[in-house]
Parts: sequence; C-alpha cells; structure tokens
Amino acid sequence: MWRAWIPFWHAGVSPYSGDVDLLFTGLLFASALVLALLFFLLALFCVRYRAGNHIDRAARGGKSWHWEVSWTAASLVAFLGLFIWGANLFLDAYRSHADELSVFVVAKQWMWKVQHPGGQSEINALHIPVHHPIRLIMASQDVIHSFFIPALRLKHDVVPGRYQDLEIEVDTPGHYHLFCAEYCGTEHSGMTGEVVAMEQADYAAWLSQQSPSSSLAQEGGALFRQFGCSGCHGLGSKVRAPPLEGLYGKQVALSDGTTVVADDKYLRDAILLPRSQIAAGYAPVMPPFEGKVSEDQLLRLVVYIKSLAGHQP
Amino acid sequence: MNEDSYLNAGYTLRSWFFTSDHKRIAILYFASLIFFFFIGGAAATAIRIELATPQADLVSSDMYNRLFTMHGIIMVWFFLIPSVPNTLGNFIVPLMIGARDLAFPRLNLLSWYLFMLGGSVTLFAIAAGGVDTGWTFYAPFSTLYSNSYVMAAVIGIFIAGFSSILTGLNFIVTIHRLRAPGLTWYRLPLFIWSLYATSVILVLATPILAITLILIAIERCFGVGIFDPKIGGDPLLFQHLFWFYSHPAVYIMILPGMGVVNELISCFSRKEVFGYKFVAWASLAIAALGFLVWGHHMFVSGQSLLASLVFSFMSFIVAVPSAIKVFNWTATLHKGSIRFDAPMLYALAFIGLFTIGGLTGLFLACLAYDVHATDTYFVVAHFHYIMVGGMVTAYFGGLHYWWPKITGRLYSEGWARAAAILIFFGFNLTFFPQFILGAEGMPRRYHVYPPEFQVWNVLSSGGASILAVAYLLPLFYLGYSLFFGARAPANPWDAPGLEWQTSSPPPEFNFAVQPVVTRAPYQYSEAFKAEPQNA
Amino acid sequence: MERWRPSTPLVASWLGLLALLALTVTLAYQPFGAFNAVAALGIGVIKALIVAAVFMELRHRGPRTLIFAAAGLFWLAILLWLGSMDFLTRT
Amino acid sequence: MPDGAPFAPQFASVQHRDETAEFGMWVFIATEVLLFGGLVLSYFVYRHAYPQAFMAASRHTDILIGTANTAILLTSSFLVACAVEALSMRAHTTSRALLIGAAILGLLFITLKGFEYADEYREHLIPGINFAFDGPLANGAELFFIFYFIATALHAVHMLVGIGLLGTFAARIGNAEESRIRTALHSAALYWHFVDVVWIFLFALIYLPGRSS
Repeated sequence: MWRAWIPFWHAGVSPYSGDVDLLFTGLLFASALVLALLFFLLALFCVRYRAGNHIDRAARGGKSWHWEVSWTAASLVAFLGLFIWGANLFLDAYRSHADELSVFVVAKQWMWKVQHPGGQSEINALHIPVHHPIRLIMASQDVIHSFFIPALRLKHDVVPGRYQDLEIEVDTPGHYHLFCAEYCGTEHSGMTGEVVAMEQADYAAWLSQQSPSSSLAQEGGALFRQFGCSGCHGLGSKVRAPPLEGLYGKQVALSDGTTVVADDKYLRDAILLPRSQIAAGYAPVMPPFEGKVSEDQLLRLVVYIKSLAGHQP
Repeated sequence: MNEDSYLNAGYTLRSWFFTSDHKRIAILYFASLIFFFFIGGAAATAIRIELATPQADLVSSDMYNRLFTMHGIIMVWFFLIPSVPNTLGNFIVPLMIGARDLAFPRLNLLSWYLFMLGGSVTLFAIAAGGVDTGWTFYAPFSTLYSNSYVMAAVIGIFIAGFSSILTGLNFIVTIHRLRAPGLTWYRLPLFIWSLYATSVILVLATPILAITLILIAIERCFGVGIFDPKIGGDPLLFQHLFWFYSHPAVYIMILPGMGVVNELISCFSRKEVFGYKFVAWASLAIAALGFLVWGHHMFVSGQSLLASLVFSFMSFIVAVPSAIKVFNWTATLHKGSIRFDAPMLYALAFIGLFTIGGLTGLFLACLAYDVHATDTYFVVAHFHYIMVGGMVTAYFGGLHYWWPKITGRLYSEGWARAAAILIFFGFNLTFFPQFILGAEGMPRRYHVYPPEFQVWNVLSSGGASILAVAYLLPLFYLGYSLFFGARAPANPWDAPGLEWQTSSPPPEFNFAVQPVVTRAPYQYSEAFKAEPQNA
Repeated sequence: MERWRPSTPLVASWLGLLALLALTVTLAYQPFGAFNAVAALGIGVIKALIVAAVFMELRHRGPRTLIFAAAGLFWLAILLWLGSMDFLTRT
Repeated sequence: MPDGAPFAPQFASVQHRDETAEFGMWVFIATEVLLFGGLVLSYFVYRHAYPQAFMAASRHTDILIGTANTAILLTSSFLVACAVEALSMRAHTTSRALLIGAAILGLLFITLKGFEYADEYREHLIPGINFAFDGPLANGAELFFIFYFIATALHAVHMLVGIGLLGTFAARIGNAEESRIRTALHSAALYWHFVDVVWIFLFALIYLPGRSS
C-alpha cells in the first residue's frame, strides 16, 4: 500500500488507527510546510533588512490587500480540507457493524471492570478476539472517566448517569495500554490496564478457562427476581406491566405519542427513571430504581432483558 | 528622575494603597503578579521534578494532584488573565490614547483589591490543604467526590472574576470615551485594539464563570446538584458552561500578547504594521469567533455528533484571523530596518512559538485526531506553547519595551538578550518533548506513567530547569536597573506613540497639555521625525 | 418646588406593562399546548422591550449604547443556541 | 483628584462624564445578562429533558404571589423612571418621595418572596434542605426547584443592592452636588430597570408553565 512509502510509517494495529496516523501525517506535513515557509521568511527578512545593511528599502510594489486576501483565502481552503478529512474519519469511528460483540465496561474510582456476555469478568484488562468489532458499553459508578487505548487512537469519556459506547477492532494480536484519560481523583494515574487482543482460537480458549458459574444474562435473571421485577413484568402477573419478551431492539410507543428504540440506553433509563418515558397504554406505577441498583447489577438486568429479545411476548 | 513623576506624587503607603492613579495601580498589580507567578512556577517545578522518573518518588498522588491544580489555578486566574491587561494595559492604555486616567479610576483600584482578596482566599485554600480537582473543576468530581478545599478555591476565583469584569469594563469605556482629540479608531495603536477585544471577552464571558462557580458551590454545600446524574442532572452541562467561559478565556490570555507584539515588531523594524486594518479587525474577529468554539474541548465527552462537527468547523474558522496576524507580522519585517534589541528578540520568539502553538491547535480542532490527542500531553504542550511561549514571552517583551517608561531607568541590554535567548531554548526543550509524549498517548495529569515515556519526560524536566533559571534572570537585572540603571530619556526607542511623548516616568496626570493626534500610528519613517505627534 | 407630572410615555408604558401582565397570566391558563410557552416568552420580550425603550431611555440613545445593550443579548443567544444544540441533537 | 472641580481630571466636561458613566452602566448590564444567562441555559436544557416534571413543578409555585410581585416590581420601575424625570425637572421633593416609594415596593417584593419561601419550606419543596415530591416526576421537579431557588435568590440579592442604592439617593437628593447625583441616580435607575427585566423573564419561566393542564 502507498502509505508504506511515507518515511517512518508504521502500520497501525487496526484499520482505523492507520487512518488516524495518515491524518496525523497530513497535519504534520501541512504544518511543516507552513512553518518552513514562515521561518525561512523570518530569517531572510531578519538578515536582509537588518539595521545598517545597505539595501533598497524603497516603497513596496503591489497593494497590501491583495496579499491579505490571498493568505486569508489560502488558510481558509486548507483548513476546510483538514476539517472535512478529520470529520469524515471521526464519523467513521461512530459507525457500527452488525456482527459486533458486546462487552460491558464499568468504571469506578480507580479501576476498570469488564464483563463479558458469557459471565467472564476481569479487572483492568480487556481480552478481545482480533478481526472482530467489539462494542464497548460503558458506564461509570462515580465520576467521569475516559476509556483510552492509544494504540487504537480511540478514547471515549465515561460519564456517570448514562451508557456510552465505543466500537473497537484490533487486527494485530498483542498487549496494548488502557488508560483513564479523564482526571478522576487520587489514583487517576493508577487507573490503567491492558487490552489483550488474541487470535480467535486463543480467545475461545481464554473464555472457557475463565469458567464463570453463570452467564451475565442468568445473573440478570436472578436479579430480576430478587428485585421483584418479575412480580409485575413476569408472565401471569396481576399488575399490568409491559411484557419484556421480544422487547429489545423494537420500536416502543410512548404515552406522549413519540416512539423510541428499546436499546441499552433506553432500558437503562427505563429501569432507573421509569416514569420519564412511559410506554403507551400503561399506568406509570413502576418505582424508580435510581440509587437502588449498582451499575454492575444494572448491566446484568439489561443483558437479561436483551436475552429475552428472541422470545415471544 | 523628573520631579513631577507619578512616583514622586507621594511616598506613604497610603499614597500607594489608596491611589486612583492607573500607573500606581499597575505597579500594585505588577508586584502581586510576580508573587503569584513564582508560586505557580514553584508548583510547576515540583511537578517536573516528580515526572523525571516513571514511579512516584517525590510526592504522593494526592499531593501531585494538588500541585497541578494549584499550578493551573494560580497561573490561569492569578497570572495569565491579569498579566498584560492589568499591568502593562493599566499603565499604557491611558498614555497611548492620550487620556489622563482610566474612565473609572476608583473602580480600577477596587478591581485590584478584589483581585487580592480572591488571591488570598485561593492561597488560603492551598495553604489549608489544597485542591485536587484540576483547574477545570469537572462535576461531579468537584461537587460530590473531592474532599479537598474546593469551596475556598471556588470563592477565591469567583471574587477574582469580578476583578476581571471591572477591568474589562473600565477598558471598554475608556477606549470608547477618553481618546485624545483626533485619535480616531483607525489611528489607535493595535495594542489598544487587542486590549479592547480582550475586554469584550472579559466582560461577556466571565459572568458565565461566576454563575457556574455558584452552581458548583451550591451543589457542594447543599448536596443538591444541578449537574448531579443521580437526580437526572447532566455533568456535561457543567462542561458547556465552564468552557463557554474558559475557551474565550484562552483568547483573554493571548490577544493582549498579540497586541504587544504589534508594537514591538513595528518599533524595531521601524515600519508601520503591514495590513493595519486587517490586524485590527482580526482581534475583534478572534474575540467574537472565540465564543463559538468551546465544544472542541468535549469531542469525546459524549456530546452530540452534530455539536462536535459544528464546534470543529468553527475551531478551524477561528484559526484564520490568527493566521492573518502571523502573516502580517512577517510582512511587516519586509523592507524594514530591523534592530535586535531584547524586546524584538521576545517578539520574534513569540511569532515562532505562537505559530507552533496555533498549528498544533489545528491538530486538536481536527475531530479524528483530537479523539486520540485530547487529555494527553499533546494538549498540555499545545496550550503551553500558546500561553507560555506566546503570552509570557510577549509579556516579557512588552515589559522590557516599556520598562524605561514605567520606571524611568534603562536595563542592561546584554543580560536582557541573554535571558530572552535562554527562555526561548529552555521553553522549547521543556515543551516540545511533550508533543511527542502526547502523540504516543501519555495522558495528562498522570503522576506515574509507563517507563517507555521516561526519556521524553527527562528531556522536558531538563528543559524546565533551564527555563526556571531563565525566568529568574530578569528579576535580577531588572531589579538592579531599578536602583542603578541609567536614567531613561522620554523616548528611548525613538517611537512615535503618544506614550513616548510624555516624560519617563510620566507625571501624575500623564500629559501636561492634552495631546492632539493628527496621523495614523507607527509613523517611523524619517519624514515624520521633524514633526512630533504632540504638535 | 415646581409642579411636576409624569410624562405620558411613562404612564402609558406602566399601564401597558400591567395590562400585558394580566394578559400573560390569562393566556397561561388557556390550553394552547406548546403555544403557551411561546406566548409567555413572547409577552416577556415585549415587556422587556417597553422597559428598555421607555424606562431605560434607549429610544433616545445613539447606536453605540444600542450596540452594547444588544451585545449582552447577542452573546446570550450564542450561549443558548450552541449550548442547547448538544442537548437537542443527542442520540 | 483636584478639589472643587465638578468632574474628574480624565473628563473634558460634565456631559462627557455623564455619558461615560451611563455607558459604563450599559457595559455592566451586558455582563449581568450573561450572569443570568448561564442559569437560563440550565433551565432550558432541563426543561427540554423533563418537560412534564417542569410543568408539574411549576404548578407548585404560588402564582398569586408571583403575579403580585411582578406588578409590584413593574410599578416600582415606573416610580424610579418618574423619579429620574422629576429630578431632571429639579422637582427634588417629588423625586425623593418617588424613590422612597420605589424602595418600599422593593422591600414589599422581598417580603412577599420571603412568605413564598416559607410556604415552599412547609410544602417540602426546598432541595437539599427539605424536599419531598410525590409521584414519578420527583427528579425533574427537584431540578426545577434548584433552578427556582438559585435564580430567585440571585435576583433577590440584586434587589437588595438596588434597594440600598435607591435609599441612598433618596437621602442624598438636595444634599449633594446636583449634577453628580443626577448622573449617579441615572445609572442606578438603569440597574433597577434591568433587575425588573430579569424578573419579567423569571416570571415567565417559573410561574407560567403548565398552568393550563
């Protein structure tokens, strides 16, 4: 590929990181050009027009606004080009792929807790298979953190009170730094870990080694009964509550006439602050669970409801 | 020293602390700022020593967090924001526009007292145990989690904010109302234009900081949070409010520096500034556009994609007037007759360093690259190139340039040039490695870091020690000149500005007769020599 | 002391303001849906304009004062526009 | 400052000084607009996020006191405008009486506000001190009341400053140098009208939403 011809070029560990590096190279090249021109002119003028140097200083030719207009226009065009390049790539990072794998990340002072759908959990580490898009669904238990993998040129803040997600994909197996990039208190610089990218087979082996007692969905199901959710949402309950089977990913009509897609964020909000978005045709009777469930429990409940997606209501 | 100099108008403490003379108030500010600069500098020194090794060895994590918070708060609110406006601006603005004082002299004094009160409360917060939120005070960490002296710091900054507002108000009114007869807008020196633009930001952005700090204080005091996610508040709202102030505040910190550089470049190349009107309006364009870009601090925070796109676009646009200025300064040198006195060395250093800072700003405005670089040392290096490489360098340049006018004494040119060169090299050695650290992904505000980053950190710390020495030098030779320097003539640089038409140091009410202005600024050419401005 | 009577514009503005106050409270109780908010803020703007023009004597002032009176509002508009843009367009 | 001169040395004339002072007050008002502006942005952001809660919470405010206070403040502004006009006609006694009247109306406003706060305390509507809001909309309502208390308290602080200024000028009319008083009163009046304008908007944001449902 032609990028390999760029001096000092290293192939990135993912297609996206390679694109960002190319953008960086472009920015660097443009800046170097401007700087070189500027420093050359500064040096030239300083030497040529130093006081005492006998040289023609007669009135300049040409109108000054010609110069003004040209360098203003030149800057504007160059900036616009860089904007479009950067914005285009940025929107790329937010595209999602159909076959992605969901992994939950809970940030708290001062650790990263990762939950795989199969129930495997790990601290300050994230094991993923290569060549497979992974959707990280992230929540913070306390303050704002930021999930940063320099090798992938990606980061995203984890703001408390909402799910935030980020898709990553790694092509080269290896260990990569994971940093918290948003200042979060005393041990901020200790809130680091590693992303371990493995070949598919190794990853499968790693998953089975972890031998969790139950999957996230099963644990969520247990919580679902423990918190008494099943009393109303369960089959055959007396209270009329919306059925959750087959809900995930569908359009939900709300009482105020709008519709939303029942995604992770919606489920999260519906559990914590149920009455902010009431499903049409139901009474607003569900108590809010804000402050009653931790982010860890919450994500299990969400995974459980997700796991009901294939069931018939 | 001439008998009627403002320095001879009284020798009692009362004549200083209850003065309404803008020149004396400038001196009060100047003394206070030196003090704050060295406190902030001491914190920076400790940080750089700690970061020479990857592990924690000098201070604990809590202490480290307090150090960088203190460095940020002191340097931003108690040094950079008031630096040029409140010292050089206070002193020079009325002189430059041919006025006898600022429009509201007692308000000016009140502004200094507010500044000192705010500074004292902030110093109390630091002495009592420090603040560990970073200068950005991000909620909910600052409101619900930090157990340091956030309240005191917030109150201190809140008070200092009113000092900024009063100064800005005073400048705006003064520049509108007190210009000498004949001094039309296009005859104003560009320093005035840039301070005018700065004042507009001071007046319109600082109140948002005030209200944001009130909200933080209330959330901390009563535990009820307008930003608290537990009751549905949004921490990002805090960031929007904070950066609505703090991004324009960056322009508060650089526009006055640009203003100073205009004066220096034109004086030492003996030429009028190229493209005067473009440079003048570029200042106002920066002040206005600077309000439209704050969201570029939040590209990875989870704000909407559309908002990110708009803010990125505006960030590129705001770079255009800065580029215009740089090109115009360079063009000013063309066919000049350039002298390399110390102030000119600072001005040339400013152009180089500001351009590097500005160009790396484009990297950060560029969405996809910002995702990688934000909250890393790349950002740290970028804004230090603007604030230290730009503003502090310009401040030193302006200080040397107007030193004879302010004190009536001449400093040692050799020492001054040596210091300027040392600052330039020390600065680059300190901060250029930080670009590399950031590009490689070292997050900012990290107390311990992976060992592979050490080599660049050691270089940076080494540069910082040179920079520390270089910043101490002026203290000595300028201090020496106060007592033993040669007497300065009224116009040592042979410059046409009104401030040079009165004696050095100026008399109490600046001008014996009201000056009348008959021509554009920066008329350095021989043709105007015979005909003084004040005719 | 000579006799002094308030000038007509002052009195008219005062009565107008009170009338607008009555109107806005009345309208608030009518079920107009989203129009309620528009009416409340619209009448607020009219009242503010009356106070600014008559009580604050802006109608007698030149462009410089008008620019500065408008500057605060202009920057407020920037704050509200760009500030709420994020919240209105989040997904 | 040289004694005896009617204006400070940086000015060329009394008129120059007066125009400068008025201009300064306008710049100050621009600052104040933004001070309240930050709160208004918070209000709109949360009102957009919790429209139902904001309406429900708004219905818990006392529209009677709110409307009465608006009328009081509008009238007080009117009196101050009259006082400025009267002073320029050299009707000192009338001007003083009008200022005292305006200040008393201001105090009445503060008093009513105090009663309103006391009512809200009894109804458990003060976040952080005594807050209980039944029903599903508690969170949004709490955000509304946080805004309500911060905005009205900040406004009340401005009122108190203004009342102090009006009282001072009422006392000084006729006792101090005429043109100085006129300039200063003119600036103080601008400030008082501005506080009035702020209230006009706070009234629309706080008391009016949700009345029809």
